[in-house]
Amino acid sequence: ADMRIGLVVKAQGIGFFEAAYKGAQEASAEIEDNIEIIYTGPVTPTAEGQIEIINSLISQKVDAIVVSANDPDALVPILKRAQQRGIKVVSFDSGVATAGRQIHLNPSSNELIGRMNIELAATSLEAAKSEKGDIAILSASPTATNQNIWIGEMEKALPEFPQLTLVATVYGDDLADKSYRETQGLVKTYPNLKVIVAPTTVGILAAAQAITDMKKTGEVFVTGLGLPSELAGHVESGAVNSFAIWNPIDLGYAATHIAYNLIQDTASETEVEMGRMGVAQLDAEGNAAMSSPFVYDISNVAEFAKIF
Amino acid sequence: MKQLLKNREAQLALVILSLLAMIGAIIPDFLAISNLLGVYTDTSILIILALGQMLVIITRCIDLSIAANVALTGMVVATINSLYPDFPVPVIILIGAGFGTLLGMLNGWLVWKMKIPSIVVTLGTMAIFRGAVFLISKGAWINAHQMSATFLEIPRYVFLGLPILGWCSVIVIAAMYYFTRHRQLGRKIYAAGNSPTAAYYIGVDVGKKQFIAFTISGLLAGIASYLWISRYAVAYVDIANGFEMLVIASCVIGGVSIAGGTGTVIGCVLGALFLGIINNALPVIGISPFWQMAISGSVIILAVIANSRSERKVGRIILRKAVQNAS
Amino acid sequence: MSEVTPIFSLLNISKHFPGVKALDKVQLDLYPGEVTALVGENGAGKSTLVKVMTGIYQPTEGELYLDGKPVNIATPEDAHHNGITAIHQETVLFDELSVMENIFAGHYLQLPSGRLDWKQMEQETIRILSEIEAPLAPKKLLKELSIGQRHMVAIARALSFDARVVILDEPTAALSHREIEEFYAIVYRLQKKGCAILFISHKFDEIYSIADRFTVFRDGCYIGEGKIAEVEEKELVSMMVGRSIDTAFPKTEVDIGDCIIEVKDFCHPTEFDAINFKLHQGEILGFYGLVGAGRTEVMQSLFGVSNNASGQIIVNNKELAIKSPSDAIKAGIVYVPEERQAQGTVLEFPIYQNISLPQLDKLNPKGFLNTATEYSLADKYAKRLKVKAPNWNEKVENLSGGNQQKVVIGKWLATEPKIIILDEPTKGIDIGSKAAVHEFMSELTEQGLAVIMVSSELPEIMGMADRIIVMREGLMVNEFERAQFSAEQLVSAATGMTGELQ
Amino acid sequence: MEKINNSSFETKDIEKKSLPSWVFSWESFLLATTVLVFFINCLASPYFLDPWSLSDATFNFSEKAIIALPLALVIIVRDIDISVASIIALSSTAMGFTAEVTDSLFLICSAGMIVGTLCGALNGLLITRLNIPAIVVTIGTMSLFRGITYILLGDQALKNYPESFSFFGQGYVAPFIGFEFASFLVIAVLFYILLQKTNFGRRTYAIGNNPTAAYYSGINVAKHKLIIFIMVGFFCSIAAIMLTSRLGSTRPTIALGWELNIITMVVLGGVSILGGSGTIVGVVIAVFLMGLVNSGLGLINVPGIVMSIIIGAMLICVIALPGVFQRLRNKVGN
Ligand SMILES: Nc1ncnc2c1ncn2[C@@H]1O[C@H](COP(=O)(O)OP(=O)(O)OP(=O)(O)O)[C@@H](O)[C@H]1O
Ligand SMILES: Nc1ncnc2c1ncn2[C@@H]1O[C@H](COP(=O)(O)OP(=O)(O)OP(=O)(O)O)[C@@H](O)[C@H]1O
Ligand SMILES: [Mg+2]
Ligand SMILES: [Mg+2]
Repeated sequence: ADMRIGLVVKAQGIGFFEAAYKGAQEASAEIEDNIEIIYTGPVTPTAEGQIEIINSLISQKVDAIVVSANDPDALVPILKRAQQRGIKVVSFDSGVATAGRQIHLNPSSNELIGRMNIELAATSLEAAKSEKGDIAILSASPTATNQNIWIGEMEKALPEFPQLTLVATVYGDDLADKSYRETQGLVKTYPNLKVIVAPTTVGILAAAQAITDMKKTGEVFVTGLGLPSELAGHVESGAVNSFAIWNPIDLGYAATHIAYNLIQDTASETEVEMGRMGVAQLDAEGNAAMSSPFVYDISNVAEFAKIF
Repeated sequence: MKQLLKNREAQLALVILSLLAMIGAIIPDFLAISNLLGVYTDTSILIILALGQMLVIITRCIDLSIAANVALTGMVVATINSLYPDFPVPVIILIGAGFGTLLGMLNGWLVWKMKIPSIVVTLGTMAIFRGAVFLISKGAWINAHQMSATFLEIPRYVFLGLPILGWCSVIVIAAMYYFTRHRQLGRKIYAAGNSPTAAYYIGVDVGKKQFIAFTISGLLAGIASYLWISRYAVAYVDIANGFEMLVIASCVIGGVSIAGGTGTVIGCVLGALFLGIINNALPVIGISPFWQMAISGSVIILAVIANSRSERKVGRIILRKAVQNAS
Repeated sequence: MSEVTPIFSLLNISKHFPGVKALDKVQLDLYPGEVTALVGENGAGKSTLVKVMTGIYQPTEGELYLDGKPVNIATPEDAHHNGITAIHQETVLFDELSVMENIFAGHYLQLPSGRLDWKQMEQETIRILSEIEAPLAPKKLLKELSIGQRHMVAIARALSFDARVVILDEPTAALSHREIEEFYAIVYRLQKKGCAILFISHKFDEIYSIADRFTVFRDGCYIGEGKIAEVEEKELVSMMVGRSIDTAFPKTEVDIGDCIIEVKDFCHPTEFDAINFKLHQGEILGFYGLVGAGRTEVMQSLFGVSNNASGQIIVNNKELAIKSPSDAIKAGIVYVPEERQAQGTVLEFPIYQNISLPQLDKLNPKGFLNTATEYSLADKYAKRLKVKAPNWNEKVENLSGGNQQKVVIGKWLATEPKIIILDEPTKGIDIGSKAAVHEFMSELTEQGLAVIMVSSELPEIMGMADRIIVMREGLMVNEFERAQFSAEQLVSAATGMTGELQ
Repeated sequence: MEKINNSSFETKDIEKKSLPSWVFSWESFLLATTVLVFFINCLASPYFLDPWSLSDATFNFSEKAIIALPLALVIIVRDIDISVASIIALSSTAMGFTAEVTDSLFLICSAGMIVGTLCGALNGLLITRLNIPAIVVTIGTMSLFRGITYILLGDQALKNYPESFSFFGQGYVAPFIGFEFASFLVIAVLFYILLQKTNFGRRTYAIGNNPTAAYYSGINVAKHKLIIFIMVGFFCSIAAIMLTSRLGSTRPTIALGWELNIITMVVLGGVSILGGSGTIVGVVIAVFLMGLVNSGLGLINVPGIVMSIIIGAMLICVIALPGVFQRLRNKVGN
């Protein structure tokens, strides 16, 4: 049968989502039914922009919507309407509140991501040859769901790492210039700052650039979640010691499979099949986790930079 | 001394000094020369754009598309560099300056020849320029690793303690100062904005002066675009989004009257520095980032209230005793 | 006339504006070393011709000759290059620029590098200003100067050109007596240098004291020319107006009634001081003075337009605080402004909407427009004033100046005021409309209204007023009863030849 | 001279009789464009002519359109207000906090309306009392108002709205007619009456055409402008109620960047940025035109930014056209 799935991302042009789109296409090619993927997203990462797009997808009577939300709550009413019109809704990466979707696919468990970021910070601290040091978090916009959850998880994991002191959380709004300036501010304000954790691909890049420009490489390290292709240079220059990311291609791929299964009504209350990514377990609220993030450093970044 | 205090630039400079003193009282390190130079460098792009905007505002126009021009020209520059990494960077910079100028000329031409109010023109071109960035880039970002090392290095190269980026703005300030004070064309731009009728009577083509102001604003935006892209090492659709408001605010704080005809290079630079210092200092003094916007908003409002007080129309002076008092 | 050849001559010049022929095949010759006076009533087209000569307007048809050779003056710059300079009637200067720059704007002095030579300009400014005995600081901003000083800057500007043809469009209007003497000396020097001078003025004493020749325009047409020495004032006047002037003022004798408004010690920080007068029912009180004497400011303060004046305004024995025009209108005071188009009318509105504008609330108490009542109100007053228009739906911008003025007056009469202030009511309107306005003023006094008339035209004010207050530099300098009116006394009071009123 | 005047009147009359003037009016030109876009949409997407699709599309512009109406008045009196989106944010925040403590729709909405109106009043007071150009004042208050929401909310969202609150942004008053859209239509009619049929409207045009003459005619220009700015603030809060209800939550970024969209609607509707002219009918048609272009392009999944190119180009062309025609006519005339 012919099917159409709308893939709504936070904003156009972000490398991470472009890769996820690749994964979605891979899935659609693999599935026997003819699936058309409509890849779309607003230009600026706003909820209002996504709502307009979802509105038009509803009008086009797509079969499923796969969305990474700019705001977990603001999208709920419109996605509820989509569901009322018989459209399946899956959120991935950055989730929508339970009422707005059937399944949310976390790239990994949030707890794991939070902990991993702190572990990365600890590794970077070693690289800075310090016993103890301050760390700061550079987030995306204050409304980004996943960011806030991960920051919460990081704070939970922190007590296990007494050598790290969290001194500040700042917001770069996923804008390169704002993130850059915030990084400068952090470095100037906290002389003992050793690590900046940026669990956002835009933020980590801008922060690494700012550290390089301030000639602080080797003193302050940037880590967090980023794409190998974008960070390869900074790993080589030493602004970034190591960082992590899950494979966005896999993420898009898995989300598409989940959407397909929902359309086919082949997902149960407790588990859903994700093609080559195996079977995901669903918790009571419909959350699924894909796999654990993968850590990149000087030893492997060049190799993966060619892929995503 | 009294005369000096009447001068708006002197007042603003005084405000900036006391602002610095206040910040210094909390964070003494902020006043370190190296840090101040850093703040200056960080404000350089704002200064360059504000000077372009100032010329436009002097001719009674406004350029809302200035940030979109930066984004579009920046994307062109970055695309050339990423596709042809061996292409000499100075040529790329020239192309950027030229391209920005063309965009400015387009605005100016629509204002001059089509007689459309500048706010409408630039509201339209703002959307068009940004859309064009999307069309060129197909929405994709161009990241640091796609740019050549020289491309990224030039503005960062430190010369006499100040990066080239900072020097660029120094040169632009000097050039604009010379242009607005010592060139015929510059003075005619003031005349055209101060009184279009009188300017017409002395043979100044007001529309053409507006065209020239937009052209220069475009040129400066073109230069700023390269600086922006290489500084932040990334090019994407949303670059400098909303920056036009900051640019206009710098002019307004610097005493450039929206009604046209007045405003000086020094005032405008001070206005930009004022915002630059605030933006740099807030994170440093540990004021929550959530306060930044409200503080800049209040500062803008206070500045225009102060300006409006000092600018209050003197009215005509007919009485002899009033003439004597005034002089 | 054939022994000297003109430097600059204009032939068959016409200039048409939409709906107006401002100039219709006029001619003019200017001779080296001679002053030619151009005379004509308001609106005769004198200033329009000046603009044609200086490249501001392009003539609809006609030729210009410089030294006998045809020239094309397409822009003000062309005029500069051809050595033609003008002091325009409206002071066209830049408020925010310095005195020195106002003088040199458009023809800056440059160093060979193209850099402006401010030093040289400053020296030149000092030189020119001292020549005309106006010691102003070159770097002072124009907005800090008084009206008279601004005129001196305009004169200095004209002198800063190395010009062969100097055009002076009513340059003395705002000058004091002493400054006028100084001005004569300047003209004399220019004449000695061999400049051809065009002098436009409404003051015959000036014309007779400095002009050699004259040219007369009437309603945009060339009427005649000749040598000043060979013509009498009466002849000139009849050429100008095309009729004898004594019949022009239809003043009717009205019994002067009770005092309706009294103004006591009316002061303004910068514009006027110690204004005191009383006005009675049925009376026309004239305010005379030079342009810039501050009469308009007094009237505007009285009407509440600018509210930083102090003093007492007593209307019908009650002291009023007038803070805005709407207060004044409520008190029965209305003001027909001097700047008809800028302040008097909404040009884009039809006639009837202009007339109903001040009293919309009275006409439509519920807040909803009722076009029929508005239209009938407009009909009543527009008919009474004989406004010439196809109907009252016509936009005011399509009317001639005189008819626009009638609309403004009609608008105010419709509010049934007690006191009407007319500021230069006949400035720039044609003869027919002028007479209608004068007749109407008489009619108003008969109905018991009190009229204040500000006018710079001597015949008009002497013809219409019952009493004249003369103002100079923001002060009342003299007051004359109708029986005492004499042109000499009025002029000398206005220009400061007599002592001030104690 | 009188003769010339009279004859020019006659020719004008003939012109007027030969073709009714509304044929050449801005509104009919816009209407024709709108109809054209409607048909293009029908051809471009099979999903367009579907009652749900049309109905859903109205939600995308109704809130903005409600602000465009009073903003038209602001622009007619030669001012501008670019703080509108920030007023929405602040007003929405006020509602969010009220909703934390009460479930009363009346209290929640009143809180929003009071804050919105106060914001408008602040703008109006700064502009009229201190005589500062509106564009400068509202650039400042744009940051100030939104800045306050950032201070109050930080990274938090307010989402404790009662279930019934969702009606304003998601409810329907009749089949396919959303509450938002219906409100827009009603408010548009009210503004049409206000601007075209009342003393207030007449004064608005008078001020826009010649503020000095209006003042000299006894109109309290400052008070009039103040009222208009207060109206803008009030209707921003109405839009804020709808948007908040539609989103079900309040964030500091709510309605970010809307101001230029709304100004574009007004200008496209034929309201001259120089003041004095423009009608509500024009603005309403422009709203529909922009709505149609957006929904049509949305249905064929053209990215939003390409739409903005089209809207931007349309804005310039459409404003330039009358002038170009005028010049062509003059050339032919000569
Ligand atoms: N730009 C214009 N558009 C339309 N009509 C104009 C324009 N300029 C002048 N006129 C008209 O041309 C006529 C001549 O005006 P002009 O200013 O030349 O008179 P003037 O002789 O200088 O009068 P005054 O003594 O009052 O200065 C007037 O009827 C005036 O209304
Ligand atoms: N703010 C101003 N700056 C410079 N010139 C002005 C200003 N206001 C008016 N003028 C000019 O000054 C001249 C005289 O002004 P105004 O008419 O107000 O004076 P007045 O004393 O009322 O004289 P009159 O009524 O005889 O014209 C006019 O030519 C006018 O254009
Ligand atoms: Mg004249
Ligand atoms: Mg006057």
